Amino acid sequence: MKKLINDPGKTVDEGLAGFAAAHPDLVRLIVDPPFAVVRADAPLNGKVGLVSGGGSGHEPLHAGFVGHGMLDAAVPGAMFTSPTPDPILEATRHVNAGAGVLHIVKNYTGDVLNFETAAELALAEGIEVQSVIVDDDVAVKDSLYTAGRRGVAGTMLVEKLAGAAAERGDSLDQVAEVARTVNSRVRSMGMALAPCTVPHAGEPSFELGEDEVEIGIGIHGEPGRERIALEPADRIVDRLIEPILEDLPFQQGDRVVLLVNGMGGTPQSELYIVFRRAAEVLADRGIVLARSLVGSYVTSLEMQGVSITLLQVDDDLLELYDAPVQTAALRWGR
Amino acid sequence: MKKLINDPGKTVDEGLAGFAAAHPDLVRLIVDPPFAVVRADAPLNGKVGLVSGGGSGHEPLHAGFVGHGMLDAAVPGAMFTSPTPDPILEATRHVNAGAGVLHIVKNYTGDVLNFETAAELALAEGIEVQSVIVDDDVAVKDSLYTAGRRGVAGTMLVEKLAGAAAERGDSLDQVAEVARTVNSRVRSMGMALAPCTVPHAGEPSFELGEDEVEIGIGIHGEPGRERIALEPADRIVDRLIEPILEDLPFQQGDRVVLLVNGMGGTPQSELYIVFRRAAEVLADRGIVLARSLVGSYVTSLEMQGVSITLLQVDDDLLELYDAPVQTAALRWGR
Amino acid sequence: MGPVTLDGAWTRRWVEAVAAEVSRRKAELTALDRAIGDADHGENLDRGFQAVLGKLDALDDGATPAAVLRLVATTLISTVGGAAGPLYGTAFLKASMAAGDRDELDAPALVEVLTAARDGIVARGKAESGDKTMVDAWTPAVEAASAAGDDVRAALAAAAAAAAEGAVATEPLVAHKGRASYLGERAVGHRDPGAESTALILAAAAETT
Amino acid sequence: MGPVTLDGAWTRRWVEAVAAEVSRRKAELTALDRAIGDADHGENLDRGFQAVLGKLDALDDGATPAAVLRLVATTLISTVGGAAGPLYGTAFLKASMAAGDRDELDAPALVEVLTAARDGIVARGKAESGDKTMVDAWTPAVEAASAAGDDVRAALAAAAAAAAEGAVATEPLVAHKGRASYLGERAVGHRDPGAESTALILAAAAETT
Ligand SMILES: Nc1ncnc2c1ncn2[C@@H]1O[C@H](COP(=O)(O)OP(=O)(O)O)[C@@H](O)[C@H]1O
Ligand SMILES: Nc1ncnc2c1ncn2[C@@H]1O[C@H](COP(=O)(O)OP(=O)(O)O)[C@@H](O)[C@H]1O
Ligand SMILES: [Mg+2]
Ligand SMILES: [Mg+2]
Ligand SMILES: [Mg+2]
Ligand SMILES: [Mg+2]
Repeated sequence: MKKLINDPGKTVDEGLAGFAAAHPDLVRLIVDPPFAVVRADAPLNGKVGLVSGGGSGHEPLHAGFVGHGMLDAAVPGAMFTSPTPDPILEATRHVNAGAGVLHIVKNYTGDVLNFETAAELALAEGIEVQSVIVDDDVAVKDSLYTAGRRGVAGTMLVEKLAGAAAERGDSLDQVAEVARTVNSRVRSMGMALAPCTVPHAGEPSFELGEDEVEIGIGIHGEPGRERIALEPADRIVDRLIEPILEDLPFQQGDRVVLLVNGMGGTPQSELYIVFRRAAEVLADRGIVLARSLVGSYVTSLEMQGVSITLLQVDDDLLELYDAPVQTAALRWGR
Repeated sequence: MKKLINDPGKTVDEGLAGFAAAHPDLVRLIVDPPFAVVRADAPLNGKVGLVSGGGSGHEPLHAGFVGHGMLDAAVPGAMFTSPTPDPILEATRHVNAGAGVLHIVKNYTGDVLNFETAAELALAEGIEVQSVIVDDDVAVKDSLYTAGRRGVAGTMLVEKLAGAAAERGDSLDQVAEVARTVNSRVRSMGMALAPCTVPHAGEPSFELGEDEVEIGIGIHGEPGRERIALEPADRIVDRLIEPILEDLPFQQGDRVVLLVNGMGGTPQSELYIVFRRAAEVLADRGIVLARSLVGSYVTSLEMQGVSITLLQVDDDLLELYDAPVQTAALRWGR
Repeated sequence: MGPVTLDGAWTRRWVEAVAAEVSRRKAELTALDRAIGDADHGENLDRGFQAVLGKLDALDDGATPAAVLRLVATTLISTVGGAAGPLYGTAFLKASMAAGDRDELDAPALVEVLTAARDGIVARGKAESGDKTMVDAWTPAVEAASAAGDDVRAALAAAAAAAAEGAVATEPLVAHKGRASYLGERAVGHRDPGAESTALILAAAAETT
Repeated sequence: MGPVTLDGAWTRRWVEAVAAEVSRRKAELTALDRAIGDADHGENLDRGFQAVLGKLDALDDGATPAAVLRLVATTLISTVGGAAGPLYGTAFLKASMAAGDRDELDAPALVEVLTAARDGIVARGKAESGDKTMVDAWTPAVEAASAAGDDVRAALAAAAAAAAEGAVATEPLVAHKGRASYLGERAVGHRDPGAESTALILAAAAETT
């Protein structure tokens, strides 16, 4: 394991300290209890507060999305481990400006349970909290026989659009409604060429043969849906996008935001090769590419791989997508 | 070699096709002769045109920096191979709006020679061209006995500030002067934990033992200054930043832009761990952190590693740094 | 071995033994989680129980079993995170509530406490028996303890043995809860890490004198 | 072997032979470049000479040596890129200019052509002998050809042998130009890829009948 770290047990803390030092205009760090990243100007009078969080190792998610037009606070847990209720509660207090707080929670047992506890504690203090669970990953069957779909790259679109709604002054109910609407219209699927290594574990989360790739990978280094022999990028894109298209389903004439997301260790040129094919498939189906986003936004440390996300949009959602955002990892319009 | 590609010989073309498809609002692709990426609204009447380029594999450099406030065109060569004069000339023609064109050239023999030829051909057509060579890499001794310092991550700062100067209406002489000033005040040094693999080569550019790192790496997978045993991140940062500080030299009271740049396969959390230490060293020296930039901007495919860049700024340069920029990879202020 | 009294001091020794065992077997638990989860279970529990160790000293010498259990609960909740943090946290919290103000636990009280812990996990995590989770170690343990009669030592031994068997018995299962459920058939052949840590916790109880 | 006439047809056969050899030894050239450069020299030249092959057909049957050399020059310039593209491009361009309108090259003309090529490379790249570049193959080749007397075949053979030796002789050197110069002492022990490709080009000339 070769990493640019000091003490494997301190990677999260030191990374956050660096993040806060690099972006004092955007965020401040709450270190007691460790850790939450809060928007520098929070709480904003009358504005609904948006809190998300989850295991670390998915950067820039979530801290990179704290700022104007997106999150008010991000609560990072240990590497790939959801945070405990204490910092979630503390972040909730910090961003509560009287208009209530929305928790955006990726659908993992740990995240759901810890946010649930924090929300109960916040309610007990008189803070109005609503929670939205994001579960966009079509790789997992959503049935009684699983923990349900995971929240993956679609989470950043939920955060972006709900953040824009909060920024324009929507009420907690309205912001939560936007978040739920986005979640209901967003679908993702990912794959990995090579695993990542969690610092404290010291060895890769899974093994892949020289010619194998993992289809339907999660973002926690957990194994995916199936392991297949390496194929050309276009063929892999087809394997990812077909289940996405079928699921909603996305149909001719639909307008979509296409997000091609790198898992952390994938060169940008490969992301654009993937984008090219995905856009081609959409064009073939008569689906309209309304907006494009390509980058490593929801990652698994240095994992090599990619995920594809489609969000079906109408004029309202597009307006929220286009609204100004000013965060460390996503910025436009100001 | 596992990559998200189709044909190893087509990675550059397909990546560019994807890039153009993702950013039609920012750029268009000139495909004959292949390839140049040109600002969608070029040529802009009366504005100096900025052209840069070089071997592919360093994305988002340069195509990701084409747009308002930065480059007017980027000319990508084959993987890690500088482009030939034809597309450079073609790009120069496309962005010439009567105010002349600036070539921003990283200091590699191939880049210098090919841009030189293109500039001569452009001059012969009556296009006024000036060239600025960027050579910010302190890992290489600048002497009669080397090809001179390489142009590395500092290049993006030259492009940003010169781009802002061009956008505000500076003349060719003035824009070139800004570029030269930035180059004279910017210094970088990088390192690698793990090499990258050029698609057509099929094997890593160099070998590193399980506990070795390469200090003073270039961005073309060429070996660096020395190979040492892996050390804690803070110690590695010290090894990179000391030669940078001594070189200019940077002194107490100086204001700087600190760029921590990932080489492509490095997780963002590690970049921020590096940033944390670099900021600490600056604070210890009484050097003022005026602006921070952290991300994978000047890369070597999926190489794991980092580079540190310092730019000494005054009010003028800071104004140029802060000026609005709207490109695929760098965006603020609009 | 002599007769055991499950008083506050015993509870504390047990918790210390758990912390020591988790520390010793951290890598093993994480390896189980690597196979069908996300490779952090040992790390998570170790972080939690080390924190518990750090707080035990602050407890009164005469603390009741419930007080010790409550300290474990709140500490796990605030330090473990992930799925195991709230689940074990709830288990110890409900156990503490079931222990009430008793100074020591006899066999029927132990069964009440174990039952409350298991019910707490089920209430939070909604897993059923056979879903390949820690519940598959807890439920056989509760049943074995109830069937063991009035000897609290025998009840502990029975619970530990049943939990160990329950953990092994998760191996052939497909998971329906937690991360392993994403794997479908690919989870078959691997032991559930949470069931194994439950077996560890109850084995430590049986061995604590 | 019979007497060779270095006419346009010969020039064309030579260029075809170079293309074939570069293709065959592409990986080897790239491996040399991997050691002290950026692992693309074989790839770069192959791209260029394949492009040349594609354009040769368009040439007149009666094309002079200069016409063939000019075609090689412009094609390499517009397809190779990197350092080798402009350097070899200039070499072939200057060679073509030196060949002038001759229908065939005798020994003195060959020496003029080789000298012009070498001088072109030096003018563009500013490398001196001993800088560990392709110049270290070209310069001995030019000298050996001049010393070989009036037999054009002997001149070619001498040039090829000297270039090959020159390439080998780059191995102990520290580089002062090109990417290898970044390496300092670490370049010692490795052959310069451009010197090796020059040896290849001249060997192909000696073998072309
Ligand atoms: N819904 C659930 N009910 C009961 N136990 C569960 C549930 N989900 C997960 N678990 C248990 O939690 C264990 C995983 O814990 P841990 O690895 O610490 O958390 P995470 O899965 O968040 O990384 C699993 O092995 C399983 O025994
Ligand atoms: N300044 C120079 N003068 C002469 N030859 C040079 C010079 N710089 C580089 N070369 C030659 O070019 C070769 C490298 O070519 P190539 O790998 O194709 O280009 P690049 O270095 O741009 O990747 C070197 O091996 C060397 O022989
Ligand atoms: Mg976890
Ligand atoms: Mg090259
Ligand atoms: Mg786990
Ligand atoms: Mg090379």
